[in-house]
Amino acid sequence: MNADIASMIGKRLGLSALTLLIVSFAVFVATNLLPGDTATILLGQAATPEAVAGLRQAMHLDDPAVFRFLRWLAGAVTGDFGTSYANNMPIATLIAGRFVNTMELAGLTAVIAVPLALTLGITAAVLRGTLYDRIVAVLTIGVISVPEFVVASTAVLLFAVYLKWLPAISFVNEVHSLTDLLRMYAMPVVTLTFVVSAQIIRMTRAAVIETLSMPYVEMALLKGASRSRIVLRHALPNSLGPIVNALALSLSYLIGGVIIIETIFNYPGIAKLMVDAVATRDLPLIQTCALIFCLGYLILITIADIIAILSNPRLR
Amino acid sequence: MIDKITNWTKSDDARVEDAIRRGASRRELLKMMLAGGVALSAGGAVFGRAERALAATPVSGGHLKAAGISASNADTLDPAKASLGTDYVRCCSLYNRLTFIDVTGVPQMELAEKLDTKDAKTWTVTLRKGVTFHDGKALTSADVVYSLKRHLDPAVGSKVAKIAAQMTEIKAVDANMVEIGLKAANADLPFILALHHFMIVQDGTTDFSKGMGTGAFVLETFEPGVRSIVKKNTNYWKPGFPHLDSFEFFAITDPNARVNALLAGDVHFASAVNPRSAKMIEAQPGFELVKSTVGAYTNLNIRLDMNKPDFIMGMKHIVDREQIIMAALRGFGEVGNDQPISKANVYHNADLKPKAFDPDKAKHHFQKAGVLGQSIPVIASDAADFSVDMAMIIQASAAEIGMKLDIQRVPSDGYWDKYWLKAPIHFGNINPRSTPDIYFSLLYASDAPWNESQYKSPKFDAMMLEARGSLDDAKRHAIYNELQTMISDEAGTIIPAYTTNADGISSKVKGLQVNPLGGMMGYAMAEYLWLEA
Amino acid sequence: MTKLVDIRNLRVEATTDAGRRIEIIKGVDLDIAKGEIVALIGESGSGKTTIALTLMGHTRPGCRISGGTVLVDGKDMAALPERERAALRGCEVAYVPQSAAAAFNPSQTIMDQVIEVTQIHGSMPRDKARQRAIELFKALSLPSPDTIGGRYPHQVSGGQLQRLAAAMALIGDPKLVIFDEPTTALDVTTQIDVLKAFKSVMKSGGIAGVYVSHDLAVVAQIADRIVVLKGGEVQEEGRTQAILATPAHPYTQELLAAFEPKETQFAAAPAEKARPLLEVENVISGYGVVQSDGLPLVKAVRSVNLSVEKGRNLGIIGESGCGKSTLARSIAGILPASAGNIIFNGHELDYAARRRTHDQLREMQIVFQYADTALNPAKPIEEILGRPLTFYHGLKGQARSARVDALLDMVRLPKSLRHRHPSELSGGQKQRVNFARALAADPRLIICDEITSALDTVVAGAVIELLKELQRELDLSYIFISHDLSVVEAICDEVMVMYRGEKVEHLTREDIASPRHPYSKLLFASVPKLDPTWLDNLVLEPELVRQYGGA
Amino acid sequence: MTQSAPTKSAGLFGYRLSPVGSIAFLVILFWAVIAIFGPQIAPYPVGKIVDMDYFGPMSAKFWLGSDYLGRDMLSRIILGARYTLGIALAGVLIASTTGVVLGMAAAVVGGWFDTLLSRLMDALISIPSKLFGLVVVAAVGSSLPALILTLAVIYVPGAYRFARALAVNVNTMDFITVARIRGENTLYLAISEILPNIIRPVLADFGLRFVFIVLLLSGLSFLGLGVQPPLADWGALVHENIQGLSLGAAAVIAPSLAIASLTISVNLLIDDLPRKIRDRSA
Repeated sequence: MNADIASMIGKRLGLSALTLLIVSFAVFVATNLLPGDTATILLGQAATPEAVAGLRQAMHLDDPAVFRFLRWLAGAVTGDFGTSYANNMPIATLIAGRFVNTMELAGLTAVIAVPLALTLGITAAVLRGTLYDRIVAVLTIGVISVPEFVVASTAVLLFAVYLKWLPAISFVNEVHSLTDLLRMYAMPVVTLTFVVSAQIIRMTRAAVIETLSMPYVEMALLKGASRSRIVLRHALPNSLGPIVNALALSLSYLIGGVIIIETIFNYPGIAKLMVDAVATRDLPLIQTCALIFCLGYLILITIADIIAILSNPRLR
Repeated sequence: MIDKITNWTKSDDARVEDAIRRGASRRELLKMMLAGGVALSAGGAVFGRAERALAATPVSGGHLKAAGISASNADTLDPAKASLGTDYVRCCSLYNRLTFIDVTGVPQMELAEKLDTKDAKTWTVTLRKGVTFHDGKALTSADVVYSLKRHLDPAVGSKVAKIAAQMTEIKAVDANMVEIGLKAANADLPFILALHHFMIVQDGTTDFSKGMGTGAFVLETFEPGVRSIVKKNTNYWKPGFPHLDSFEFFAITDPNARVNALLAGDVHFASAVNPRSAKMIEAQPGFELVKSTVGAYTNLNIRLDMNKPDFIMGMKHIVDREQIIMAALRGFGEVGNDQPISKANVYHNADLKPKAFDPDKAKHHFQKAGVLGQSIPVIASDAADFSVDMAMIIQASAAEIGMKLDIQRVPSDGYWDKYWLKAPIHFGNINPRSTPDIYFSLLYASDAPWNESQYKSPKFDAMMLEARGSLDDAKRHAIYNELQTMISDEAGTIIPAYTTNADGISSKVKGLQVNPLGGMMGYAMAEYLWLEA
Repeated sequence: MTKLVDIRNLRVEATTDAGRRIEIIKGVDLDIAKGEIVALIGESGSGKTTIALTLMGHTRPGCRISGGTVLVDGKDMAALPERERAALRGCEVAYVPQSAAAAFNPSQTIMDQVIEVTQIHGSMPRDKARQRAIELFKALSLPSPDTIGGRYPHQVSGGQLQRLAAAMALIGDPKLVIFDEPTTALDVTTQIDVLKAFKSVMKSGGIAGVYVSHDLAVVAQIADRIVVLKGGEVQEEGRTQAILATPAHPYTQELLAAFEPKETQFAAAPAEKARPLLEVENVISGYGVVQSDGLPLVKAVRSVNLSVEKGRNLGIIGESGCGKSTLARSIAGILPASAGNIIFNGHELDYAARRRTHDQLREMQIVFQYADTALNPAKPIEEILGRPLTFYHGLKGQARSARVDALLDMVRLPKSLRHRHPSELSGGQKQRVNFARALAADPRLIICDEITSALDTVVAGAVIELLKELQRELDLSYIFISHDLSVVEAICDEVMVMYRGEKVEHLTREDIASPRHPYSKLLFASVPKLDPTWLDNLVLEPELVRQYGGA
Repeated sequence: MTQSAPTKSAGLFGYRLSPVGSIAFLVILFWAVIAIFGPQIAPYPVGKIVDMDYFGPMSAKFWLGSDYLGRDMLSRIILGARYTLGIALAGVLIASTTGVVLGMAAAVVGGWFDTLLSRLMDALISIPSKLFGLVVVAAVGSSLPALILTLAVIYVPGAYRFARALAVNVNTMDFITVARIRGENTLYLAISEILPNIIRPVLADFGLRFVFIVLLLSGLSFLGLGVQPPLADWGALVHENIQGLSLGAAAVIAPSLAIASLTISVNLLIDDLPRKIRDRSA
């Protein structure tokens, strides 16, 4: 049995590697379709043909693009992501701090959003059709129906500008205490919680409702089991698959999809770094960022799959 | 504030203060250099206030946080590559130039003790003595030669390679003296050497991440695209400077977030505030807006090689300059007269009147050009400040007389490379420059690299060269006046307004003055500011 | 005898999708004495399960008890608050579900679920509960009773699960157990074991029971009393013997009549040895990765031969998993065989339907068990029947429409049904449409895969009758696949018995009463008879059961 | 796929609507009418500066106040409806159609085709949508077709996964087997047998995706990808007037409410559909 799981996981990892390769190549092609290159972008208004040619040569941009891509790919496999075209710093150095920031924001949001959304989703499913269920439904719809930059901007105005309780932007480098942490992250985390929770709530509710209609749930009811026992011991373990899948999708959003939040709170994460990298056509940096996003997604999805497999004895 | 003088801002106070403070030394300099002046539009009250302000002595210490407008992974501490305001601010805090432009627009000596020339062609730079880099090494002529020569190497990717190209000979005379030979006479070299890109770095430097300079601050932290922190250089050669213990600079790209951060007390300084946020800042106690109209502008360029002189004339008359200032700039601008030298520059031709907004006249020209009824594409982009709004205003005016303009908003990303100078009708965005010659040679000479409307006039070129080589100020005034008229009438660049930059500051921030090079005291504010306790 | 259950004037309402309320149980009275087993019998929709569930105070979603009292041991389950009902469930009244496979939580071990009742009600400590469970496993003659509890539901066979479900019900020492069609999903050989186990445990414990079923023969073996239901009302009730011997109500008579063997004329054995319509030679087929010998990893059909004469019917019988459906699918080309020959109408057929000719496909049709999934729910009947007409015969417009009418007529359905969707039809009607679609092709051979298994007894009987009539009219041959011997007997000229992928015996009508292969013997002997004493008297050779028995 | 018998009453997809559902339907209808007749009912030209003030308050002259340039907000919202609804509809239409076609193809054809397609879709999902939008802007600029296609591409994988899952379920049904051995080709199987059975959940999903596209559209306009000025979709209206938020300007609140009213209505309408259809498409 364990060999089966191992081979299944192995197969998944193989497919993930294939996906990574597809993404890398697609990003490479897309980057090359963009007008201009690092030399012209860096020189900006000063991009006279001679200047561009000189800089291009100095930066080795004259090598064929495919060659540069393959060189990056070969390096990436060994953990060396190369140096940035734009500022000659090692990509790893450029990304490290940003990556930690992104993970912190994602992690904190997950810590708040996941239990909250699961609780709301599960309780709404259990109390299906009640007033509570409707309130949760209307709230989730309301939350996903307002653009996140409106939510974020309003929050900043209210809590930072008028009430002055919280900082308007995130100084992640200045977190020295728990109070700092709470103050810095309060608004971005809450805004993101709004954004990701709605989807988790919907999916959780649907999955739990689905399992609640299973005969073994009726059986548990007919054994005299309490509502909480039915939900916790019978419904939840069997709806874990779709729930963790929804969680994985939502959490992967937290890695790459938070560009607007990063912009509004001036939060130095990798989404913004990638936007900058695209603007400067910094191929190694773009590739590495894309790799992180894709890897994050794949890791989450694979974990979700493995949890789904482990939670289901039939698949074990 | 004195209510009666509506147009008077704190920055104007600062300008007067500075004029008073620096008066004596300036006269000295004027022996060789050109005269600068402050146009005083207010009466004695201004002087009174200025004197009061001066009484406040700088306070030493404190950590100042300032927010710029743009950040990128391409952020650099290499002065030659500096391209964004962010880079200039950082470089200014770490390095010095040979000369710098003071608040009156006049070059002052910085690392140079003096600049001498007889013919404006061969210049001798005598270096200030006793200046050391952050690592203790003394400044020598080798550093200067290295710093200037770098720009001639294409691999460096210098932004000012074109300008540097006129320095055909750069050599050390002795440890303390450098000789610069120019291709042709240029009396503006002191202005040129004041360009941020010509900051002096240590001889042989290739890794600029340490920010090793002679400047007022020593680098502590630098994360490209994120922030930098610099600490007071205790051995700084300018006595009494800097005032701050440390200076933190980062960008908040979102304009609202920048204002919010200021108002929330997260930063002391928010640069380039949107005019529409002005109300909000002024309404809050403890915050001020420092405005400066120093000659930055956003212009509509119509390439002359399209051979539609009547169309261009029509466009010049359909641009409602008042409305652009009122609606797009919300009063944060001055009417422009289609040439680049603004009122902030002493050579501004005040007699040259802007083209009147006259739809009938415009219609007449359009009819003559045979373009009425056609849909003419106009390229605008957020890359050129306010260009989209200006385009919409022009479009609405044109629509009333049946002239259909099709605005194409294109991405900021790649705009300068792909559209600017290339599209038949597009917007440009020019930052303040210190001399008319830089403007003209950059933008309007027949071989100008940024000839936005493909303006070519041998007469213009000749007159420009004449003025450049001349040390006679009256003559230059006369020539520059005429060149401005030529541009205004003949070129395809429509400059509807000179935009006003407004920096939002906490009232605790003192010492901020307006510099003709732009906001943030021409990016060099770090060493001059102090925080009131 | 004292009354354990006293149901008076029970009414249950259901809310339809459209929000309309309809009464599905219309004033039912029912008594059950202590230790008595009462059967509720009726077709689907008769309300038998609904009534049984009210004994636990439970109604399915959308339903509610709207009137009457349900006294169980003096407590009114209809009126008690939910908390008190829950306290009684599992200890006073327990439930054995129809499909144990679905009623076990797939993510918990069996033991955890069996003893859950004792944990919920705190009736005994865990260790003791385990002990008790193992005793029950033994009493229900489950194999390896000491370790079976540690497995997960999917690791245990259907028959075992059904008994484990009974153990789960009995562990709380209930006074009343509800059996909801507990053997319907089982093979006959397994069914016997399960029934026997239930009966002995119930009798020895003196536990009262409600046995819900549609199968009169099964009920006859276990119930003391039978209540016949139809449309939410009691039609007739009485002692088992009495009901079977002298049914009073027409519906009961109809139910019983379905057990009577019908007199049918079967085609005479072919005079001259003509080439058979279908010959299958040494067919091997199965699933999984193809091995080096070109055969699949799991061989569901291992080298089977058969032949069908023109105008005659072949029955294929065997329990679930014996390979009979796989064989049918291989013949039809749905699951391409791996080896062997399939000769139809004198021509060798390709293994895969994809590569067979239009006419070959047309002449051999297959009808599936579940009309629900065999008919596209999104299409009206007209379209379902019309498509093969257009596809095979190029019929369009008026001609096609007339032919659809004719087909509906053939399967004895009103023409007005043509505009309906499958979901608007009853089970029997759907199966007729399913069959009519096969007829639309004008086939020579129709493979019927368990086509009556999902139908109520009476309805199934009528479908069989229809098939016979059509055969006479249309000169068809059938391959009739079923696990139900009585169905096969009713229509087939020859019967083939399959066991574990192999054909074990081929029987003609004449020798169907006396099979020779031991498995056939066991299979045939396991079909319940209406005689209430049949189960008690049934003696199966232990050796046979050990070798071929279910579970 | 076991569909309960549809009730005979009229309504969307043959279902009766609750009062909430009816209101939602009316709101959507209202915006649809506005979108169609926008140019006829807008009180002022969309690009004309009519108010000397900026972020003007609501008044009899300007019902929804004026925007950051002093243009009439009501007119801009009315004309924006056309773009918001039109772009979202076109985007979701392309996304859903492509997704459903590919999803059905993957389910029916199966094998390596399915594997490869599913991998490609996975790869597409893993690229953050807004970054993708940014790259597109950088590459081809902001034009209406580019915008619609970007939105479509971003939502194809979701539609694909959804349709594929449904189609795989339907594909195992016996009626598909019946049709297969009747000799029907793949196209017939997909269009005639599978599609009718997945169309209702697909339509419900279509509605949800529409909501997300409207929101993504507003997100993209925050990043600079939108229709050409002076026209603007609602998201762009919110964005260009966001400075008015601190002044409580109607110019930023009104388009936000317009977006919310549309998305909430679509959501409520979908939630009003029978559970069988709805819960699958969460």
